[in-house]
Amino acid sequence: SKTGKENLSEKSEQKISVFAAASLADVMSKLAKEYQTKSGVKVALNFASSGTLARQMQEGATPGIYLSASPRWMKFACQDGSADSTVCFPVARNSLVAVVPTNSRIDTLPISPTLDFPNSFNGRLAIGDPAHVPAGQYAAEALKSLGCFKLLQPRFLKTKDVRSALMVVELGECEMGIVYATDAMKSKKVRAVGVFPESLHQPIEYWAAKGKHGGSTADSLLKYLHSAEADYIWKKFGFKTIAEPRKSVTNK
Amino acid sequence: MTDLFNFTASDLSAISLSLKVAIWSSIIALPFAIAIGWFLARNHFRGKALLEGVIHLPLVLPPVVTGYLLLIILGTNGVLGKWLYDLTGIRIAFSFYAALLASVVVSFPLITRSIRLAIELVDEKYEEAARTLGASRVKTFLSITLPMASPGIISGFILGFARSLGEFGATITFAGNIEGETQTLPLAVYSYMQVPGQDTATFRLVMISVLLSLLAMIVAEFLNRRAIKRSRK
Amino acid sequence: MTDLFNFTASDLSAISLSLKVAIWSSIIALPFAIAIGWFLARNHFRGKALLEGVIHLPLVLPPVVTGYLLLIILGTNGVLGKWLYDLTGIRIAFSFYAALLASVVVSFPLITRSIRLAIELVDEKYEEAARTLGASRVKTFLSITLPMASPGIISGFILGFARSLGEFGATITFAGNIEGETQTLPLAVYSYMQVPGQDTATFRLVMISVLLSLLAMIVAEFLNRRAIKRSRK
Amino acid sequence: MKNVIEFQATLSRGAFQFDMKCAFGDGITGIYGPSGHGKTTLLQLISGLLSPDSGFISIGGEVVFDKAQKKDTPSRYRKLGFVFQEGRLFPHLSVEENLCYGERLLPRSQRQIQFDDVVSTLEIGHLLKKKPEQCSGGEQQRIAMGRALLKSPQLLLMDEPFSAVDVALREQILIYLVRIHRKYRIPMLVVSHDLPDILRLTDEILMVRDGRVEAFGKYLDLVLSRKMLPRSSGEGLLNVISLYVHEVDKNTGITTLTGEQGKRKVKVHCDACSEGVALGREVKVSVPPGDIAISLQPVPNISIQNQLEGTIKRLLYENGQVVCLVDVGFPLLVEVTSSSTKRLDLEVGMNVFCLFKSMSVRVCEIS
Amino acid sequence: MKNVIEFQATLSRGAFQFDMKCAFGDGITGIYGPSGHGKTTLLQLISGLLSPDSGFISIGGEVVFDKAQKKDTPSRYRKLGFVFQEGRLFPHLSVEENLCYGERLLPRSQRQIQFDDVVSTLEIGHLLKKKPEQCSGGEQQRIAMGRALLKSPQLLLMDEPFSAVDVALREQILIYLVRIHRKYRIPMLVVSHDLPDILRLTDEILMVRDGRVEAFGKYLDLVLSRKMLPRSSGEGLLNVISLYVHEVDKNTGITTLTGEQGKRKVKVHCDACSEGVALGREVKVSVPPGDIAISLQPVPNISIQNQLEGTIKRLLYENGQVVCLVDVGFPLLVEVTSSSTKRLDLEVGMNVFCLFKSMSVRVCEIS
Ligand SMILES: Nc1ncnc2c1ncn2[C@@H]1O[C@H](COP(=O)(O)OP(=O)(O)OP(=O)(O)O)[C@@H](O)[C@H]1O
Ligand SMILES: Nc1ncnc2c1ncn2[C@@H]1O[C@H](COP(=O)(O)OP(=O)(O)OP(=O)(O)O)[C@@H](O)[C@H]1O
Ligand SMILES: [Mg+2]
Ligand SMILES: [Mg+2]
Repeated sequence: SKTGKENLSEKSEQKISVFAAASLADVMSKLAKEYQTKSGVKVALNFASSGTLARQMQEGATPGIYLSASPRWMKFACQDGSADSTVCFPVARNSLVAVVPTNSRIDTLPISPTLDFPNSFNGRLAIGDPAHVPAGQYAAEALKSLGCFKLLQPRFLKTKDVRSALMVVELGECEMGIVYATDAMKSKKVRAVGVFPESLHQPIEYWAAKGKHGGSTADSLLKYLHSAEADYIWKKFGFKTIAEPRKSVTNK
Repeated sequence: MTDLFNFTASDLSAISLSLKVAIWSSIIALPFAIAIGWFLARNHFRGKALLEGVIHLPLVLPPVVTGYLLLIILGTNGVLGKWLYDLTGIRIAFSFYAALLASVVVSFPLITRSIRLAIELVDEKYEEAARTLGASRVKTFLSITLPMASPGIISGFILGFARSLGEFGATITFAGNIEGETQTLPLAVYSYMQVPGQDTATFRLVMISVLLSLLAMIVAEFLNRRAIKRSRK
Repeated sequence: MTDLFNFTASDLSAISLSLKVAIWSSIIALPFAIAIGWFLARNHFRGKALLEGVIHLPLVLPPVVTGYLLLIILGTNGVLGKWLYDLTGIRIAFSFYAALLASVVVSFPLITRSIRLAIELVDEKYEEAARTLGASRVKTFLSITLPMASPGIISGFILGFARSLGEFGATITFAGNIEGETQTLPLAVYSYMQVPGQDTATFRLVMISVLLSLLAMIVAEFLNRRAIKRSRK
Repeated sequence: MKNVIEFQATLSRGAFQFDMKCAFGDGITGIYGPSGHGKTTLLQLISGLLSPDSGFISIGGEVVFDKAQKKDTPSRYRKLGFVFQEGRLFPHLSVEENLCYGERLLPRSQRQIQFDDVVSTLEIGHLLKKKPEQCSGGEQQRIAMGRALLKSPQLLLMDEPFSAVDVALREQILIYLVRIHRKYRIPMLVVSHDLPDILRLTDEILMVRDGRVEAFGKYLDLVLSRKMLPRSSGEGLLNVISLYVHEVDKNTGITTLTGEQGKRKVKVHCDACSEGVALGREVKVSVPPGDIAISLQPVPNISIQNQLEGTIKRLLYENGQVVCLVDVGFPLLVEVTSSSTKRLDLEVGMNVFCLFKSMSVRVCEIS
Repeated sequence: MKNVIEFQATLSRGAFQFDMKCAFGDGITGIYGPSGHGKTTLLQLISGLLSPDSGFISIGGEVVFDKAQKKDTPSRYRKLGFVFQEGRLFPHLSVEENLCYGERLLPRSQRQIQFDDVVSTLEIGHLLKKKPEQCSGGEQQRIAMGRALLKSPQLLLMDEPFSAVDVALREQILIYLVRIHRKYRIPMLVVSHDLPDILRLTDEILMVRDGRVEAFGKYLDLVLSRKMLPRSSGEGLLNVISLYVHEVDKNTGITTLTGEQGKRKVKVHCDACSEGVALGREVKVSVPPGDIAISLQPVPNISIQNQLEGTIKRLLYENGQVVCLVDVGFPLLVEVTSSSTKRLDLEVGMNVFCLFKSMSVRVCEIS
């Protein structure tokens, strides 16, 4: 069994598992593929919601890297010890946009405190559930900053994740939704009619952390995520990049 | 642990909503399931497998997809949904009725299968006898086939009920997670689970689910024993 | 639309994995379901409802919770999982076996119910006759009860198979969404659906699910017709 | 007697080939034949539970099946009662619910047969609240018969309705069936492998063999045309005679019956109908031909009281056995061995005495 | 004859109270009684398919049930064959598989009864590949009998095994059962509502009424002790006599039988066993008492060939009917009406002639 375990660790040197938020599925797949061809290390990706991933780590899963869309779950993972709080930093940024179905009468919506946002659309507003969906939390913050949160709250269609918020707009269930710019960009059935200025909410950041048992490969992949090559891919998928690894989430 | 029984208002509404959805959806699905179950049990026709495939789809597809398909069909812009909205002004999606419908659709194959199985196991000789006594097809079905298949109906009802209690994916997609209207127990559990540190609250609701399951089984066991006795050959 | 049939390697692996999981899990669950189904059908004891409640739990609980409970029990830090790992060095969670196990657990109540129902509908008089002919309990069960209940076994198998094909929540939680290892069709669909603009790819996989469902029903219909004929009184 | 059923059908059931053509009147017809030779199949075809491969069937003048016209009236419109060989009681209904099942589907005006009558004749009153599976085999059979009767059918098909019923009760049911038949003129087809049972109900016999009609007609004609001769002694033959009650002796319990007025009077002593039968009443009695002896002169000092004088009309030889048809005012079949025939030099036209014990005379029907 | 079964049990089934105590030997015992009076229940208790409320049961010296000791051996260890009233063939197995079901569970050394034998006697060879539901009622019954026989049981329980079997076949099966019994000494309990059928198998009768033993013993003893007298003529009584073949007349087909050597010789003419029976062979024949007439002197010129002289030993009066026991070298029961008794002044000790036609004599058993 001793040799067995050695084999296992040997193997784990050529293979790294990455737990990534499902909303990063396409970009991370691309990044992983590139990294794999570059380094020869096989990247096994596990996409699920940030919360599910954090719980899986808590229950003994040992990925090399944990990529969360939610600072909250990153914090949870770090406190739990399943993510290395010393090697934990944002890797990409996103922004919020207001989207409408392609055929909507709304053309553009210059989002600013002067805009009468609630009256600019009919029916419900699709946002991720602010109770647990990060995009929803940012949206709520932004709406608070705009001073129309209270007014709009009864009109929220709170969805289980930001992807669903986009979906209901795509299907015309809601005339308006607040989603990530990256998602809006990819959907052919919606138009982004306005961008929420970053000043209205906390910065929207995706965090990456090294797993509890992440080895040198994890470090190498984390580094890769900040490389120029990676930056190109991030941007291609609509994300904004972050130049330097920054502070740990736990210090935040 | 003391707050294990500290139900919040939203917990309570989730519990009652869950029960309401589960009971109603089983009741609504039952007559359709009986009709289709009988049809499948007693008729052989070309394309039967096709019909069955369609009926089993909600089982084969991930519930979220089922919910998505429902939304496409019955959403405000959906084929049927648009027509319904134009006609009556009613929007089904993201309402209590959506939760109900999602439950019905998802539990339907289970109920149908049970009933069909039980009907298949009813000896047609009794139906023949009823017919020589002057009973119409409908009368024969109601007075002979159905009572003799009653264990299957109960079994189907239980399966449907239980499945409804646990229904999550289709509901959250088609009906949304609206507290007091569509937030059933599984959706409430989900909401709790999405936030770190709410383990107690989650556990509380899971325990409620477990208790409901036990309760349903006790009732089912009681009914079933009677049905088996009654249908015994 | 041309790329509707452009399966990527990961799509193909999801399809084959799904089939593998569904077939194996139905096969694995079957003997247990038969044993428990028989036990529930032919025995009345105190606490029967309790046992039933436990069996139906995976139906009543949202699959994600089921998956989470599996993780708690069988994860590397889990009660059983730790023990197993210390003993054998095997980790179940996040492996193919986890996907299998999740499927088994989730489809188990469906299979059991069907089989139980069919066994309940087998007239005990035939078993009595077998016993006067010298057959042991086991022999009677294997040669009389089981063949006469075969439509229920097939029905259960189909339900289990279909449920496994559609299983999502427990699998993603307990087995993870790892391409080529645990990423079954529903998980692949989920991954596609998480990213906007992948409608064609999503649709492609959903169609595959639909086709699989149809295929399963064709096979089932064929088997069932034979079984019904054979068990007919 | 008009034909209630006209029947011509073929059917193949695996290796078994069914092919019959016959017409039944509005009386009672007995269907007799060995096991597995198509008796049940015939009833199933008439009732519509099976469809012929070819042919046509009409009931009461109405065509219910015609292959050529693609007509096939469902069972439930054929207005018949079917007593199944295997009972087929509804297991989930109580005995009472079983009994009333067909009756309740009838308009009240068409309910001719009384519930209480049926229940008391069949002696199933104590079972009404039970489930069929809690009843004994014979009880189930009686319930099945009651269920078919209570439907007040316009045609009654009975498949071995007495096989599990004990002799005493059978007697009672036979008499009841004849009464029902008389009262409501319900045509009946009765399958039985017990010829005496059939003959006590009717003398119209359909003999079935290998899916075909072996013989069909009046019992006596069948015997005389040698279409029906016993294959073993004791099986098969029975004299059924209509007589009138002439005198009832309360002391000895012996009833004296006479032949039809206008014809030569004969006396038959019988001891089975002492239940105070009105004088002059018509009674149907049976005497097995094997129970009758032939003597050349009257015999004194013997326990045989019936000694009817008559003339031998026919002598039928079969397997070393002889059946004599003797006219004693009515035709009487007598079985004798061929050695006796030789010994007594029996010949057609001879004057002989037919001896039979009064105990051999059984009443089958009191009108 | 040792007791194979000792039985004492009570059971209440709803309103029905079962309470019997009896012991059966290693012969064949007939169980006779009206419908719904506990015959099937008795067999079920013996077989272990029902458990008594109290009492004990032993089979072959081994206690299989004892309430006091809480012993209740399961059916499958009781080594018996059960022919159910309703057949209970396994619907999913072919006829052949049904037949072999019990046989296959036996070690080869314990398989005494030959498959081919059973199949040919029961005439079910053409059904082997069929499913039970594709067989007619009588065919199913024969298959059920075959299935129980092929288990080579050490005790055979048969519940109305002939109810759907036609007369000719029944004869054949009865003879086969006796042969099986002789050869393997399998004790048999046979329920039937047809006393002649039972009597052709055995003279050991258990009469059941209302869940109780009404009478139990040798048939003749029961009749003489008035425990079994017919309630209606034709039902019930039968003389069964063991005789030896004395002469077979090929021309007339008549066999002459004599009584036991050493005793007074009697001749009985009978015509049913012309199949070349060896001289001197023992034969069991039956004569219904109702078929016998009593005469004070021999009667010439009559078709009745058997005229046995004897002495009246007993006169039993019942409902205006008299049963005479006449010793003609063997005991012979004769039914006469009370009016004939008076007319002939019959008395115990009188010398009389018992007249019966050779056709009334039926062979039940050739050893
Ligand atoms: N499962 C049961 N539950 C309650 N009562 C029953 C049950 N089975 C039979 N009985 C009753 O017990 C009595 C005896 O039944 P059993 O079957 O022994 O009669 P049987 O003598 O075999 O009659 P048959 O000749 O009609 O078959 C009947 O009155 C019947 O109604
Ligand atoms: N469902 C069936 N499929 C194939 N053959 C059948 C089916 N039912 C009956 N048969 C065959 O048809 C023939 C006639 O059967 P039927 O039931 O009419 O006989 P029966 O005269 O009623 O006999 P019994 O007196 O034994 O009830 C038999 O040889 C039987 O094996
Ligand atoms: Mg038949
Ligand atoms: Mg019985």
